[in-house]
Amino acid sequence: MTIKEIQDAIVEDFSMFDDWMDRYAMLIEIGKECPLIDDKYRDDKHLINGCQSRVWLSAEMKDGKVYFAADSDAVITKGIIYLLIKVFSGQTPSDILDSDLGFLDKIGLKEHLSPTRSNGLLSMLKQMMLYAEAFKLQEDKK
Amino acid sequence: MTIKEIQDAIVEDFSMFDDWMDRYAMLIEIGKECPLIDDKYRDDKHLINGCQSRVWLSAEMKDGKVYFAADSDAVITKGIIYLLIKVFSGQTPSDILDSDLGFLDKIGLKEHLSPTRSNGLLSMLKQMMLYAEAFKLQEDKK
Amino acid sequence: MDSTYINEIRRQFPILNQQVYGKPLVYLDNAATTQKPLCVIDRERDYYLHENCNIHRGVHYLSQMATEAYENARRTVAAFIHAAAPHDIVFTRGTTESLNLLASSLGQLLIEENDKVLISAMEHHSNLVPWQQMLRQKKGQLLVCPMDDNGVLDLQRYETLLDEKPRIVSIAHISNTLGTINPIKEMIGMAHKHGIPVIVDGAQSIAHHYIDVQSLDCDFFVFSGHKMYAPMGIGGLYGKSDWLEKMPPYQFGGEMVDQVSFEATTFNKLPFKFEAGTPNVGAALGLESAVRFIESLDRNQIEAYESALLQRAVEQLSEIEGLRFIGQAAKRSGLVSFVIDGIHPYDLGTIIDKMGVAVRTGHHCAEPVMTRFGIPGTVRASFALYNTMEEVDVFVKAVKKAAAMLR
Amino acid sequence: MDSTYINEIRRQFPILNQQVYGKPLVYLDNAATTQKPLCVIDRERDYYLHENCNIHRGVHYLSQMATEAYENARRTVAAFIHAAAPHDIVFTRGTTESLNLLASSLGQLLIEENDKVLISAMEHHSNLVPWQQMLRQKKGQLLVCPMDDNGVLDLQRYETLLDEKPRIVSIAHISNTLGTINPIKEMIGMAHKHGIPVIVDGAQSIAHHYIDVQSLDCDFFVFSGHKMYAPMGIGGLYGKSDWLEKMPPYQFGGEMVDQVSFEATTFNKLPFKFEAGTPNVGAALGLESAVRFIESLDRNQIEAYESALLQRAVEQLSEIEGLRFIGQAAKRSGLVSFVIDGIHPYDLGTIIDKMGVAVRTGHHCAEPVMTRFGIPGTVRASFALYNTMEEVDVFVKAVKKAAAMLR
Ligand SMILES: Cc1ncc(COP(=O)(O)O)c(C=O)c1O
Ligand SMILES: Cc1ncc(COP(=O)(O)O)c(C=O)c1O
Repeated sequence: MTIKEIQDAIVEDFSMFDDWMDRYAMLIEIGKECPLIDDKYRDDKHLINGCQSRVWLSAEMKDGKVYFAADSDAVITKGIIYLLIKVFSGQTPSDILDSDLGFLDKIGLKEHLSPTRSNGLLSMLKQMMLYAEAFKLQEDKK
Repeated sequence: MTIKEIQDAIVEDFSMFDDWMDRYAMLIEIGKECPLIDDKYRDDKHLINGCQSRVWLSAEMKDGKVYFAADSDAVITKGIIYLLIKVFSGQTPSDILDSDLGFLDKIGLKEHLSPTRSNGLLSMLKQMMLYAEAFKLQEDKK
Repeated sequence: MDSTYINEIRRQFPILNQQVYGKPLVYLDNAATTQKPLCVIDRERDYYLHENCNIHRGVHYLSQMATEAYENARRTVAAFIHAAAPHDIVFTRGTTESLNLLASSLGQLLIEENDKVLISAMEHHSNLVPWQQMLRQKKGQLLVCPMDDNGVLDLQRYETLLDEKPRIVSIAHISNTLGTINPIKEMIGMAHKHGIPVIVDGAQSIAHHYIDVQSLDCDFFVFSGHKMYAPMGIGGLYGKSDWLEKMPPYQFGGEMVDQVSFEATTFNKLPFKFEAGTPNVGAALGLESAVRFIESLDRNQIEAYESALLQRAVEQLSEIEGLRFIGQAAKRSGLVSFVIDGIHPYDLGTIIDKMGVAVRTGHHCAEPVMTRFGIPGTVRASFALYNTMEEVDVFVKAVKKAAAMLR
Repeated sequence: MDSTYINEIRRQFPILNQQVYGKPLVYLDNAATTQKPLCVIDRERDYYLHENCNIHRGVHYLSQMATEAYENARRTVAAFIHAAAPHDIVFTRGTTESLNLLASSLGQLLIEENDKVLISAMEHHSNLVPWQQMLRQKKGQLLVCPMDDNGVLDLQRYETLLDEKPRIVSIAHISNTLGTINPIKEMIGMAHKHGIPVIVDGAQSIAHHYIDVQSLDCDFFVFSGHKMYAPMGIGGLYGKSDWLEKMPPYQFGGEMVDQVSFEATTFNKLPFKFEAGTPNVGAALGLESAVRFIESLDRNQIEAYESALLQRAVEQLSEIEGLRFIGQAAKRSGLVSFVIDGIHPYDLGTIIDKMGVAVRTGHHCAEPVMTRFGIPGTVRASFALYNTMEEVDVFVKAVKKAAAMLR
């Protein structure tokens, strides 16, 4: 699936719920159930300090595609991380760099990516883009 | 004349004029015409720095009475100094310390004695009172 | 206390009468900043509509009037905390600036190499980092008075730490994280026996408790206007004049100088020596108005009422399974901090925000307290005189609902 | 410029529409502080009525909104002076604080023993005393670029002083006493050839002239909100990020830290590193509103109009016998300073105040300028966009009348 298709699917999943409570309940479920990162990555090297919640992120390149893993100590943050990983993991660096994050707005979660929220999510997203860019440069060199 | 009597006379002089222009004109005349202090006192030792205008003050005690001399580089300040000297010079330390400065209010000049005016007048007045107090202590000791 | 009285007060705070996400706002973030009554908001507005002017040294009417208004505000604040004289009050931007001023200026006066400063384990960063950084430069040492698991300072350790001869003691009156009311009068007395001056960080006490700096006998008392119903951008530093006289100025320029040449500068007298640059006259008048607002109330009753709010919150929260209070001193004030097993404070804060309840989550600028209790942060609800018992109920209900969702 | 346009602008400043001593107020003390338009006054009020909250790190709605509003204000100010990025703008209390921050922080970074700092002979105390005191501690030396009798800096001497390798140059864009517009772009270029960073004190220029810090290529630019139609208590420090990154923090506590323990502290990124304590959000929003107000005007026309006001004042004052202008640079802006033979500025200011005319008298916090010209002070009339030609006439008439009384 393309990034766009995955995003559309997420928006559709969430659109089943009218009110925020149900949407957050779903996010929390997602956040709780997904072991997202190997314990060996939960270290200072992979830590993004968001002051309110902490985020760990790792990335690797396989067959021209980027695979992210990430985690957080806060479950809402973790739920959003899961959505982002779902969207970006297994995509090419170029597709990641060209993508649009409008879907978070559509499901009412955009505020969590505000630079003022200090939950580490925005820094994580920036870091993901940096990885994609670095991998792209590597590719181009070959 | 007592301090009170002198003050009343000043108030009467000023009450001839209805508007501030004439009162200030009179004050300026007074300020201009009175050489108030001997040049030898116009030195740093006798200087009260008022930031906007400078004031020099000297005091001596003769026959139980205090004689002040003072001066300023600004003529309005000098005019007010003249009034104060007229009121206080030649009075006993106790009378000076007990006196009331309401007459300045009555002639519309009270604002010049505001601590915020930084023309040196208030500091001068405080200094005059300190002199009076010091002289009084001297007297009492005898 | 009569709820009509509280509702009357509440009406003076228009911001409280609004909805967020379609729910009535329940504002329980008062330790971060309080809301402002109309009289304060209007005082600042009136100043700009009719009186605004740069002050000191201006001979014209507006400048004279504004100068007098500003100096009157100083007198009002001085009287409010029972300072010996108006010039013992220096207007600053707030607690943080006051403490930085002290770390720099009192630091220059008192701290030599290897000297020590004593603070407590529950200080706000603003009463920790300035000392730490100053001491680093001077190769000195920061002493920290520990606390027990309830968030109560260990006065025996305090005594032994005083024996190490710190040159300055700086202690919060009330902890912004734990709510602990420290026994500062006693602590000041103990320090004075060793001849050590004491700074009291009154950021969390001034809006809620009667302050008499002379009876406390503290050497310095610092506070922020915005935490006592006044506008942002203004606060105070009270100091005994003996100290203030001896201390070197902190910032330079403007009214704080006496005479200036390229070779040398002499400084103005108190309090101007410490007020560099154009003062924030509008905010100082707002602060004066906030003081008058507080003084217009029955302060004993308000204190009792605020304590009842806290009491109710504590009681109701206690029912929640897995909830642990952070800070359980017998003498507490103004706020309650807690964590719930298995629930991250950020998540809890995010969910109850959606229910209209504004609390603070995180380390509350007191990371060492979090380290001490081994937690990433707390949920903190803090109260002011306009909060109602019903709001406490809404808050607790919201916490319960959120906990259910998150567990 | 059309006087209807000016009157329309003027109507937005309610304070101007008042009487003092029964005479219409003629406010010509704008270099000390400008008045505020309604939009600015109301912005701050609205903030307290609907949005007030402590910012950063709060997850709840009000805190999020206030944080965004504050950071938007930063963006607006950055765009206004053409900063490369919003984080190049640090909010301070004003020019004096910005300069103290620089003297301390840049001083720590750059000044070693015996090092030098170069300023000019026409600096405000706020751009003199902080450097002087910092250099005293570091046993360094203050270099002063002299000016001629017209109040024009001597660029040849400037060049030779640069050869003495000062580590920092700090220069007023426009003198608050003489009105001289200094050729800062040229001076910055000259300093940069020697690899020396340049600070521009823009207190007197920002309200009146188009500022592009990138085209000027200054390393720092400092200013006060209250001199550009914004509230008191807010101002700015622009710095190239390269410098700001390297500089140590100035004050400690609050949002400026990253992680804190009793042993050590790491600091937050730009611009927060330099913003200790609760920021003055309300005033920052007022500043943003003032920027929008200025941007809403036809700035070229306003500049021309303000220059015409000055021109008219200068022409008419020239007719007065014994009047001597202090500051007669070809490039001048915003204000006129003068003395009259045999008349003390204090007396003149006092008398024309009674006629409703507000000017400033004294040394204008630039005593060395007074020393240079051998005078106790000047009378200074300074203009803003809401002043009218008629006000200039009233002012000059008042001066003539007062001079007649005083002579
Ligand atoms: C105990 C304490 N000290 C200092 C501060 C810092 O106050 P401000 O941010 O107003 O400077 C606070 C505010 O959070 C506080 O609660
Ligand atoms: C050139 C100049 N620099 C600095 C200042 C100080 O500004 P503030 O008092 O707003 O800090 C002023 C204001 O008088 C000024 O005109």
